[in-house]
Amino acid sequence: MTLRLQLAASNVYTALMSTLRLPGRFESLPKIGEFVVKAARAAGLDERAVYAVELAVDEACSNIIDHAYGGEGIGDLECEVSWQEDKLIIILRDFGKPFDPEAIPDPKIGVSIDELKPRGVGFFLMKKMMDEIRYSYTPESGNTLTMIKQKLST
Amino acid sequence: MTLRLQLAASNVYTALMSTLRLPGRFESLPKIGEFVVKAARAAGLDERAVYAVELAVDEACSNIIDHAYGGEGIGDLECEVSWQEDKLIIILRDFGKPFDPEAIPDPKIGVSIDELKPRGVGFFLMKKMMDEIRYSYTPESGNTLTMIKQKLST
Amino acid sequence: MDISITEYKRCDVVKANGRIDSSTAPQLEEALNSIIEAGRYKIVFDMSDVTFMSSKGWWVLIETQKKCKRYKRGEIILVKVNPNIRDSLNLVGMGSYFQMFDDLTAAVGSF
Amino acid sequence: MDISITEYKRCDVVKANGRIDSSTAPQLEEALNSIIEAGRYKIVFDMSDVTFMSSKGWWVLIETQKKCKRYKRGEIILVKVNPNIRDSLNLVGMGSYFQMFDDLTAAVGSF
Ligand SMILES: Nc1ncnc2c1ncn2[C@@H]1O[C@H](COP(=O)(O)OP(=O)(O)O)[C@@H](O)[C@H]1O
Ligand SMILES: Nc1ncnc2c1ncn2[C@@H]1O[C@H](COP(=O)(O)OP(=O)(O)O)[C@@H](O)[C@H]1O
Repeated sequence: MTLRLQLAASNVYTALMSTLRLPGRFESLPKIGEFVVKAARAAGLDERAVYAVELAVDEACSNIIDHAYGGEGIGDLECEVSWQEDKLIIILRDFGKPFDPEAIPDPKIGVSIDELKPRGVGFFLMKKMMDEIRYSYTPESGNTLTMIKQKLST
Repeated sequence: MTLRLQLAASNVYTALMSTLRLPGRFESLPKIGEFVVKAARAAGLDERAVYAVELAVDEACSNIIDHAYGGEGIGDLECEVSWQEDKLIIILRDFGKPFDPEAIPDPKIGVSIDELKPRGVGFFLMKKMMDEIRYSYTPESGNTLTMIKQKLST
Repeated sequence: MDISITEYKRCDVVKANGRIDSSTAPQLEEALNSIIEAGRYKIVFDMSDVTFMSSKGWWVLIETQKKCKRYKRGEIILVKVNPNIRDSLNLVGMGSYFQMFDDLTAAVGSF
Repeated sequence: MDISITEYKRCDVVKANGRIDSSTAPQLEEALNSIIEAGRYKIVFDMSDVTFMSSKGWWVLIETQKKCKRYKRGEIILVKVNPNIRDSLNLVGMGSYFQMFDDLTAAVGSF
């Protein structure tokens, strides 16, 4: 298991930045969840916002494994958290295939259950849960998804 | 409400004898229950035996109201507890009509539910719950039911 | 003694607390009869908070059981019977007339 | 994640704990499918110990609901849904596909 922690977990509360790198497998998700929950609490987010961050990050990482890598065990997942006075910033990096976030349609809401197509709510949730989402790709640094949660967000 | 306590309830733990007199009404039963439970605990009975005493006394008092007095509010019920090193003695007194304990048949056990006649287990229970039961009647002192629970009874 | 009745799709849950003796048994009887009179014969009696029960209470349960089981239309099930109450019921052979469950959900789920 | 299934007369209660995410949702799917494959379509999902649920878990519940409701043969009911999970389900309009109960006994009793 690849696990690189730039700053030990116990230091997370005084750190300005902390990074966790894990194999792109679903079993890494609880570890990444724990890591961002700690960071979100350290940033002073309330428990509702902490859950929002945990959910958005989980959906994003699951998408990376499913869509960017196209399966488990293909490449690593890197999660970097950093915080500023008023916000928590989470950066997810992978080296899978790039995508166009603008091309992902929002899911239909309010349809009958039989009309629901499985999939297609993860990205919508990420946008709803976070205050800001940015995506960029370069061949050198791969896919970079930046998600920002304001401390005083509603 | 007639309530005569020869020794205050808080003294019950050092008392050798304590008496409670209440109107012969069903609403007196919880008070008598509380009184004998305290006495049984003070006597050092285990919780199983304490429950046995509470149940036997409740059945006996209920019978006095139902059968000796033939109804509620006719006469008083007196409950005297006293304890000796190895046993708790409970004496119930009433001035209703006397009865012959020998003439009360034991209930049938193991019959089908439809063959069960309502009533007729209270006296059986009293005998089962206590180690000894004595009954006497004199016109001066009325009906006296003495029930004894040994501390080391099984 | 407080008595509550919760009506579920297939059964009613009756819950009482404290002492069931000659003074409170009629209250229990009334509650159980109100269910039977409504044509409902599947009853769960949640006894988790019943600390004492004299034979007057038992007769109420026996009469209810008879009415419920008539025409095989139902049954009263007892839940979380205090061990002292259970022992005294068994002493006179009355424990055998009732199914006893330790779990309320399981009792409701049995109907 | 641990999953238990308790079979009652009219319904099955499924209980899971911890996180339901992409790694554990398949386990939940398997448990729910095993009930449906046994020809039982009335399911209570006790979520009192589920602390996290991603959309992968929700899809499992949606697919289960579709199968259970087909031919009006049943339904999956959710019990004690953590408020965070409930909020996120509602955010995408998925909360409306499920009855949610706060009490396990009431959910079992509703079948
Ligand atoms: N990290 C990613 N890399 C490549 N494609 C993605 C990524 N995230 C999302 N997508 C595309 O957007 C679609 C919608 O994603 P999402 O809303 O998360 O739902 P789901 O993953 O359940 O399909 C996906 O089916 C996929 O085509
Ligand atoms: N204290 C009493 N005074 C007069 N008769 C009594 C007394 N206790 C019991 N009996 C008689 O014995 C019968 C059986 O009593 P018991 O076993 O307690 O059942 P129940 O009171 O339910 O009938 C009563 O029906 C009554 O005829």
